[in-house]
Amino acid sequence: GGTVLGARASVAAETDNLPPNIPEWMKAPGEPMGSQPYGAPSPFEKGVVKNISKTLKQYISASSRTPLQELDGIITPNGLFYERHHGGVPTIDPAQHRLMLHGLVERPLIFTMDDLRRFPSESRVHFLECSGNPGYSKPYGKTASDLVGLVSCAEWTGVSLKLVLQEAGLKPDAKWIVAEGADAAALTRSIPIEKCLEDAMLVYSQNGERLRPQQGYPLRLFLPGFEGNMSVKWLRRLHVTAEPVYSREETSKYTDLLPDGTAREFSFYMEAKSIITRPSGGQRLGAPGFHEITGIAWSGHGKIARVEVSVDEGKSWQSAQLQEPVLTRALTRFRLPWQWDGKPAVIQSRAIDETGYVQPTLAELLAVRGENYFYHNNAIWPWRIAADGEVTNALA
Amino acid sequence: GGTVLGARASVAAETDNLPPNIPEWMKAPGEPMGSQPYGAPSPFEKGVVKNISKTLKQYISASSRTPLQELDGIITPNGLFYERHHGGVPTIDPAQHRLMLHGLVERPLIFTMDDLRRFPSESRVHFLECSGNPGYSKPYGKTASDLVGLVSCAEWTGVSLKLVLQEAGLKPDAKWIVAEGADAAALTRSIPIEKCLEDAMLVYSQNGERLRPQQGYPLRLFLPGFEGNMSVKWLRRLHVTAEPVYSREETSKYTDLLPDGTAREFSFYMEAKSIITRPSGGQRLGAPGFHEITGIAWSGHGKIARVEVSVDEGKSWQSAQLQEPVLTRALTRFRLPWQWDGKPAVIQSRAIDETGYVQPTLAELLAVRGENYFYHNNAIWPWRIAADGEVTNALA
Amino acid sequence: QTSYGLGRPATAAEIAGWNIDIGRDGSNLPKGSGSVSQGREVFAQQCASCHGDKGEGGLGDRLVGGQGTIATPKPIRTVGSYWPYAPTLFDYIRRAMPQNAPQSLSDEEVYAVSAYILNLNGLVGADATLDAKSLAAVKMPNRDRFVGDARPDVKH
Amino acid sequence: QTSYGLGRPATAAEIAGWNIDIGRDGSNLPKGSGSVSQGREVFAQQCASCHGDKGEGGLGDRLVGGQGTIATPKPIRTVGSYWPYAPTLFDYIRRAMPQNAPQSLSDEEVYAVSAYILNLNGLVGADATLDAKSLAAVKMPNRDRFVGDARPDVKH
Ligand code: HEC
Ligand code: HEC
Ligand SMILES: [Ca+2]
Ligand SMILES: [Ca+2]
Ligand SMILES: [Ca+2]
Ligand SMILES: [Ca+2]
Ligand SMILES: [Ca+2]
Ligand SMILES: [Ca+2]
Ligand SMILES: [Co+2]
Ligand SMILES: [Co+2]
Repeated sequence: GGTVLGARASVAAETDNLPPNIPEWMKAPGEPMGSQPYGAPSPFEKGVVKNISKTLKQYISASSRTPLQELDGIITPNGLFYERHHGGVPTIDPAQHRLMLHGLVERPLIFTMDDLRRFPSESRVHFLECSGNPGYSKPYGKTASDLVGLVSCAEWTGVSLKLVLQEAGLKPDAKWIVAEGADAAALTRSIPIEKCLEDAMLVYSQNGERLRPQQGYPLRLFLPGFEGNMSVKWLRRLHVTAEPVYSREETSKYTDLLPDGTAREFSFYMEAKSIITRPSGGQRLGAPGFHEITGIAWSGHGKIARVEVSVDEGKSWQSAQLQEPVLTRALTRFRLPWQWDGKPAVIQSRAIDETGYVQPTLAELLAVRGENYFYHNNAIWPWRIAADGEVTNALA
Repeated sequence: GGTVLGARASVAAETDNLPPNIPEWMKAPGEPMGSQPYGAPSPFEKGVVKNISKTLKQYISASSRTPLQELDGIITPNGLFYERHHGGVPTIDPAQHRLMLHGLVERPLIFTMDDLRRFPSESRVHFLECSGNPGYSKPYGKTASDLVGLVSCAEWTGVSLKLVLQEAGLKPDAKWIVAEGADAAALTRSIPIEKCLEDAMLVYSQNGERLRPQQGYPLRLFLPGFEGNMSVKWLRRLHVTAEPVYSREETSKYTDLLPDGTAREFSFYMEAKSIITRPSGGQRLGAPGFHEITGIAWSGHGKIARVEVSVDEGKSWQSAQLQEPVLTRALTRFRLPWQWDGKPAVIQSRAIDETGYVQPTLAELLAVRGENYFYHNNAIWPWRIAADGEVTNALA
Repeated sequence: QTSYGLGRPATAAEIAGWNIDIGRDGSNLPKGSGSVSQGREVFAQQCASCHGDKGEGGLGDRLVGGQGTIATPKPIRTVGSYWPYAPTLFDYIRRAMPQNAPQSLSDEEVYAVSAYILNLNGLVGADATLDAKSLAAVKMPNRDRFVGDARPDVKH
Repeated sequence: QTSYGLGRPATAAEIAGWNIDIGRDGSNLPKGSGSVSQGREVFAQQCASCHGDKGEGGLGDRLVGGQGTIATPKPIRTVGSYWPYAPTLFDYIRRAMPQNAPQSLSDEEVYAVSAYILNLNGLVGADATLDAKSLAAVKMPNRDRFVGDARPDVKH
């Protein structure tokens, strides 16, 4: 009795809001203006949150992923930016935060946040990607986020590191800068001086507002195109040196182990990559007919020149449309109109960047790197579409 | 006794985190990864919220302003996007939301949100500005937000309205489209068909994620460069007609009253405008020396071609640097390096857009429009800097 | 002209239920009618709390008076002094008023309260009853004072 | 070369307090020393809960063993099998460990626990005491196995 009535009531409620009826949300005033002094998404979007594994051994040195398959465009909203911390997220009072610049400089300096904000500023849209996005061995993720959700993109504002270095005066033998975070890991990475003088930034804002604590509030280093952990968050110290410090993060951790037992060190750049986010794993095509294929592409080496999409298991490829403006070292949204005939299909995308580099297949990468390499996996990732419309990871 | 001790303790606490001491946030792990499945700003930024008047008669038909002077770059984070509603913010179940397209079309249609998301999509960065930003009569606001905080900018994703209209087939006498919101005001505006076929969009996402309820979740119209109220939120109906509907919002409300008693109707475009956001009213220059002057410029008629800044009460003007990429009908960040000599100064900016239009002074606007015009005030707004560094509205 | 095959046909009944647009000429005004005296009652019960007993304004807009002020330095914009078309009154009240319960009035009540507001402004008599035709026939004093957008209006 | 006049000089004492970087050659290692047996105690009290009694791993990384596995399909990367430089151990433990209370150990304790971990890996004797010089002198088995970044490594 109860269940059937309940079901009926709910059907009635749904019809009530459809034409020709007046939807209930037109019959009474909505929430007053300003009821959220800082806004939040609709309650109907409460499932769109960071992709956080529930089974990690610990959450202090850990990562969460952006729900890429839920997002449009190229900007990642700050609330859904991916996270990777090595000592948790510190709560830093910006008034008590300092940046120390020392080592091979004429004038060692200490800056307050106010000092740093007084320098000439610049804003640039760049992606940030974790080096291990994803690994090389099974099990592979089910969704686009499971696979490559350790990438996000934002408009960053800060001061050119070059300007700040000029303030201190580099000595001739300055070849590296060791950057250190003010977190519980005091995370430490060495950056080649060329990058520091090219396009490195000291960033205090992200998508207009101040950095989120998870992204390094009040100050982070930002190295466009480099693996994410090098853009040291909660930046407190820049140590100008003649050689790298060989910290644990650049020896034990972020090195790339080859099958012969040698390991690549100081592997900085994130190479060109793309992923179809719709249709993608975990989604379902409701019916045959028109479906847009869309996704994101990016390259640490500059602009995306082309994205090619295959809908026939890699037999043939078509150029997708790139959303303007195509920005350097930023996500680029690509799209291809597609008529799905209702038959099983495998779809995939591959990015080509302005250097001419072509995104490789997983097999090609594995052949050179083996399964223990772990970082810098930029493989093409195909999705399988079943006759009933279900989309799954074609390599899983 | 107590007060003095308290003061001492607080001094000690501050020194504790400064070099050579180890800051307290390095001595214990921070918040675990994922403690915010959807992130929020630092508690130290809790003052950076929408600018909401506390003294309005009612908050159902009302507006809040973006805190422009706190922001960097051109993207407004969704949580700080300005609000303007005429019937409050409805809570709409996207599964029960429908868009009806009828009138002078071959095939009247009803779309679900799923239908609309299946169309080819596009993403574009555009500003949105309320027509009354600000009014023409005193008292004028103290801060940049008080003055012109009814403007924000985001990356919008949706489907070209033109595509959806083609699906229904326009009849030859289709000259206007009446758009209606599913809010308690059933807000209604008429849009000329040229705009609908040029660059109008049906938008479902903003800065990557789905629209916020305050910006029209789950669906809004978006008319780049037009006054904000025409980009009807919570869009439920598009009525293709031969002439405008002359709704209350386009007769009683959003018309521009001239001194001779005539009133301009259907005044759509937001003309070129700019504002210095730093230094700006309510801020204070701590000391003479280098200070970057920065702000935002925008035009409903296309790209910003140039922004000129004066630091001598309008006697001379210099071209500011424009942050690339300069996008059409989007905020454009401008910057000018400046050495403040510590003497009183008046600084101001004026925007020139790609049509050659030059942002006017308030006096020029008042001479033509009078104080009762209310909407479309795009005046140059000068800031006065006192010898002690205090910045105030030079026209207030 | 591509067809994506998206959406479904809207039925006449669905359109009729949702299409609440009234043209300035009164097109699409529904059947029914309402009198000034009925409107006085509706207004007292459902409108006066926000707009004042005589439409003099409060939490909601002033609805009455201001004729002759529009070209002065202190214009008072009301239904009577500023609005160009009477059918818009029906359109707006039906879709948006009373603000606490929009679309709750019957068509008769909307006619009635429109008639009452027009009467308060001296635009219809105290014994008037308005329907689609007579509402559309009300000539609003400010009708001819609207002009096109002349911007850019500041030249350099 | 413009000067913005921003920032203030950092004093030698300030730099000394904050500069906790240890070079791979042991440069900037502090005074003091610690023995394997002292390290065993520190480890038992402050590290074993996460890294296991004998450094076999748990909530924290495995720290011991794996020598000879690095070039196999199942490499076990530990301080003993993978790390190229012993001074990095001091650097990392002092800045980041114990994870629940970083920078809480004295320099002596860091030397001691580093000695203990190296001893568990068979890289120093059970009676070793390490200081700046002797820690820098420890030769790590995997030292010469690191190479440069050879990417792009897939050619088309
Ligand atoms: C709970 C408060 C409230 C009630 C009750 C209310 N109103 Fe309103 N009314 C308002 C507000 C507030 C506005 C202005 C809305 C806006 O500008 O978006 C308004 C606007 C109006 C306007 C437009 C005025 C103009 O010049 O543009 C008319 C006409 C109107 N109301 C008529 C009515 C009628 C008729 C009723 C009763 C059937 C009614 N109102 C009940 C608050 C109310
Ligand atoms: C509360 C848990 C915890 C405690 C206590 C702890 N550790 Fe750790 N340790 C970890 C975790 C987790 C990691 C991995 C951190 C990462 O990868 O960012 C780690 C990493 C390490 C590493 C790096 C291993 C590698 O191969 O890269 C060393 C060395 C280490 N710990 C030593 C110690 C010592 C010495 C102590 C005690 C003084 C200690 N740890 C106490 C959790 C702990
Ligand atoms: Ca209902
Ligand atoms: Ca299936
Ligand atoms: Ca303290
Ligand atoms: Ca003063
Ligand atoms: Ca009014
Ligand atoms: Ca390990
Ligand atoms: Co790397
Ligand atoms: Co206008």
